[in-house]
Amino acid sequence: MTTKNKLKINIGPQHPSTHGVLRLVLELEGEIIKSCEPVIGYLHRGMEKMAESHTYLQYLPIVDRIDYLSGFFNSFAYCNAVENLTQIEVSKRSQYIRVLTMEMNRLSSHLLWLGTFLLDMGATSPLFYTFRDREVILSLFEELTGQRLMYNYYTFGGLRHDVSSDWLDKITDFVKIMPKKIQDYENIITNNPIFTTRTKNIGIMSKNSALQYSITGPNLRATGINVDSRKTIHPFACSPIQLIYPELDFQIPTAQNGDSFDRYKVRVEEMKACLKLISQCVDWLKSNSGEVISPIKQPLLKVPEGEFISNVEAPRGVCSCYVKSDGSTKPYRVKWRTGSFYAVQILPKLLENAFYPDLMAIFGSLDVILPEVDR
Amino acid sequence: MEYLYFLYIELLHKYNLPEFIGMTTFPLLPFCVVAVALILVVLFLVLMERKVLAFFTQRKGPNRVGPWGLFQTIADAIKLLCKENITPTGAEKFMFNLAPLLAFVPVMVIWGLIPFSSEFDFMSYSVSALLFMTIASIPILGILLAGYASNNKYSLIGSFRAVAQAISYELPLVFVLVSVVVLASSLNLRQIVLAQISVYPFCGWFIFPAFLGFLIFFICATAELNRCPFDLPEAESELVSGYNTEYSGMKFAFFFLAEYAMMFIMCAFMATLFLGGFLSPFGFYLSEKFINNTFWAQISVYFEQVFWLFLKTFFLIFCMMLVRATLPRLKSNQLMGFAWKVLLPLSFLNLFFICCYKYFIYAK
Amino acid sequence: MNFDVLEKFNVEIIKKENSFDKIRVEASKLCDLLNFLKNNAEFDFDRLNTIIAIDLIDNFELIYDLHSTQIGQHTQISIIVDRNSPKVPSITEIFKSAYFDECEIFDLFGIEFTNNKNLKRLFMPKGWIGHPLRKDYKQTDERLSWNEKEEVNGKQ
Amino acid sequence: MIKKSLKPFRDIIALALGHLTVFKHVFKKPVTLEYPEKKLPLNDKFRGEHALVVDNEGNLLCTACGTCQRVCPSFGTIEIEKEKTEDGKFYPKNYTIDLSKCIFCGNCVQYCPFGAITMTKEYELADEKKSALKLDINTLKKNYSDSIIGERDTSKR
Repeated sequence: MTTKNKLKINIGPQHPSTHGVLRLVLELEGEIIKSCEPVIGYLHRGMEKMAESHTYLQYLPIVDRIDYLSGFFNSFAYCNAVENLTQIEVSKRSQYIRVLTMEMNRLSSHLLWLGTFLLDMGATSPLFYTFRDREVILSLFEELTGQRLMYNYYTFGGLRHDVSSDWLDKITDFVKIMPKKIQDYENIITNNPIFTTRTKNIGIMSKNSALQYSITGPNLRATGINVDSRKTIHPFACSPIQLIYPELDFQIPTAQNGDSFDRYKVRVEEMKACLKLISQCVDWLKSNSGEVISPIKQPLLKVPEGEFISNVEAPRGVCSCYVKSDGSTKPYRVKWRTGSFYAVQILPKLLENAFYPDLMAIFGSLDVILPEVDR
Repeated sequence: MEYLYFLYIELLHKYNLPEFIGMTTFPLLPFCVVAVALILVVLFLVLMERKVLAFFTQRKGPNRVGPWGLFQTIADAIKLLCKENITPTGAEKFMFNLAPLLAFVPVMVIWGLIPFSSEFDFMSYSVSALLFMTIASIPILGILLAGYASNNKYSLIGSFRAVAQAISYELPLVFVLVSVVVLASSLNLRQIVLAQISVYPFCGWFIFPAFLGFLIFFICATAELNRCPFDLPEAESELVSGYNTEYSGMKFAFFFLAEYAMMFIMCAFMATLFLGGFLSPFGFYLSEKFINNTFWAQISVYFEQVFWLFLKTFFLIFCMMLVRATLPRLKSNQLMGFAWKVLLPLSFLNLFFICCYKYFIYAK
Repeated sequence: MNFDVLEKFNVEIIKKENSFDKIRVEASKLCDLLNFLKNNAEFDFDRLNTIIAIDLIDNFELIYDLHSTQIGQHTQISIIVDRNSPKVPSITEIFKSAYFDECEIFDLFGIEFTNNKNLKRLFMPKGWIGHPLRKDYKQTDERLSWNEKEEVNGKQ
Repeated sequence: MIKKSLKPFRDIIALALGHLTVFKHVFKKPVTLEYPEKKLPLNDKFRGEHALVVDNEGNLLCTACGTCQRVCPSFGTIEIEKEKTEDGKFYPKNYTIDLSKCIFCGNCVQYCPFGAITMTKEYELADEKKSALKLDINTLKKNYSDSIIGERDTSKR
């Protein structure tokens, strides 16, 4: 105890609701949180230092592990940066497959978030339903890439191998049944009075503070700012390589208040938008063919001198990968910018004078994942 | 009862045992029966909860130990028994060890108050409904003690919550009980059940005049039992495990046992008050119809009454499990507000309505 | 993007591609420049994406990656920091998100941010010796030698 | 005003809908996979334990060129002892893969210029001893022949 009437309490690093090894030092006055200090670094693996001792290709599989729930996004950010530095063209078909897998990955990541968020709030069943559906996606990924989480599917300039038409058919089936499942989650949760009173007007993030704290992704969109790097002119990167997002028809869901409920709502709507994108990609892939295998065959890639930063709209906000090359086979410096890192930073502000149970409603809705914070 | 006592003394005489042994041990026998029955019921209940929750979430539930996992809880109990009993260094030793007993023993006692059939209830007093409520609120002391003695902040917060919750939900609970007492004109639980007999099958049950009361009672009972959505004292995502964070082994098993036993007893109490207790829903007993021998028919009626009570109880428990599977947890201030602002006025309304009903319709 | 207005800050334009630029400025003028870029309606850089630190052997480079949400522009502002006395003005007053970034850079590069009140190690433990992301970093801490000892014991 | 007074009813309907939705799942088939008895079907791309490809005459395709070592992200996983035959061809005298270091990325398979290494569908790799996780050349050969037959003797390790 530091001061009178205040209870100092340590949440974590091992705690059921911190989704990993985040440590929060709280000062409670009764059940009201007076101050909060996040302590991170328990999962620091030195991803950036590791890059300096690995060649470009060796570093590629490791990248998936930065955010293990959405490995494709990290892979893409890194591949995109290296492709831009070396000026490799990526064929349209492989771009489409990349978008397809990335959107499916976003869906699976949001499903896991939904389950664990509701588990934190005390609802047990939705966890199992979301995991059941996520399992379908993971099985599809396993069929495509060979593993369920650490895909290592993208290579510089393309993909490891093409998708089969069987696989595309399976996705079509999946897309057909998924809206019903999402409707089920919404039936259980969205209008539930306990859930709404626990999340509405809790953890309100204003537009200004969201930008001040560099919040991105669904958390930012819940405050009413319609920003998505998928929709800007050069999606994901300021590069000559154009992605195919402009060709696709999709809406970016936004909300107004920026509270926990809006963050929930935005993510659920985003799941529906993902399904739309997936079915469009599948349609394109079924009617068009092309080469996906990378033109680069040699394992030792020499990247010309230069620097590049590529931005991806990952499920947890913008994921940027900065690569600086000095012309050798190893990157000179790689820097990762991830969404959760900044979401942790805004926690003390959101938690000020909140009730202790609100901690779960706020922290859960921010969708923080710790390997991404610590890297 | 006297007949049973007579039989017991006869049995002792056969083995040449003096009568005073019979006099002293006979009152203990029902308690032994109760204790064994309770533990068996709890073992089954834990399995049932796991199975039912599994069915709600498209899983299979425990199915490794024994057929359909029937012995799973027994295996768990053995595991808990074999575990080391740890008392943390910073804990108040005496109180730390006392707390599980304080939570467990009252539960064993009130189990005897439930009328299982029209003849056998182990303890029958003219004020047994009141007694039930009184003893049922003792385990909360055990929880408070556990939280205080553990020297753990999570436990402390958990036990504070438990006490606050118990106090605020006790009030609507008692007011609904009063309305039932008004309907039955008795505080004796057996009399309350017998007052629910009517000409038409199951129409006399108190759930029909006091449906609102039943809902309030169900909610408050869920809160009293610290079950989801009112499981704040042991909210896993907030307080790790609440008041029993520091407990392990057999001491934890006591808390666990008390929790599930209390759940069964609360549901049985609810069935007694609102769903006609041991009464058959058909208006007649099946054994009366199918067994011709009058003596055996009478005996089997008692067992059938126990069966009906258990059936109703398990139905209520199933409802509680469904609630647990669906709802998210409430927030502490929301919980208080709900009790004082919604449930208490509603229970007054219920009481007022019941009094009018009793005065204008039922009495005539 | 039009950089003519920035002349009073003595900016040096390093790279100019479509909606992606890199400019260099002196460390002392960094805060003024960022303030100007943030509040000027023409630029409207309202979000600091990240701060990137690079060890250039002779000195450090810090890159401030700015985004504007409304206009959709990106820019990078780079400053050069002397290796022997790495001190940079903190920008937490302008962008609050910079706090963690600055702590991270202090932790991994040893660059000090003046007037950042609560500068601390973010990833590494409190008593860690050295700054790991420097190119000349070598693990010299004797307290960590248990790691190797154990390996020797394991082999026996 | 009307909207506000209707709120309790809407709440009750929402709660009932939620309970019904959960209750609905009782009648659905369980999705549990009883793991040790039943296993998910794996496809050919699965990245499990490694194997060295042996051709029809029983010779290894591997020429000990070391590409797999160079693309492996985890240092020291693959160790090759290079040897020269009498007719001037290189072959691996010993080839060890340390499974405790391997991250199963599949780079070695992808970038092998001779297609000499593959990954089997074997994924139950836990063992009591750390030394058992070091696969030498004979185990890797055996893995390949086992993976062709499709069944494996798990008791050997």
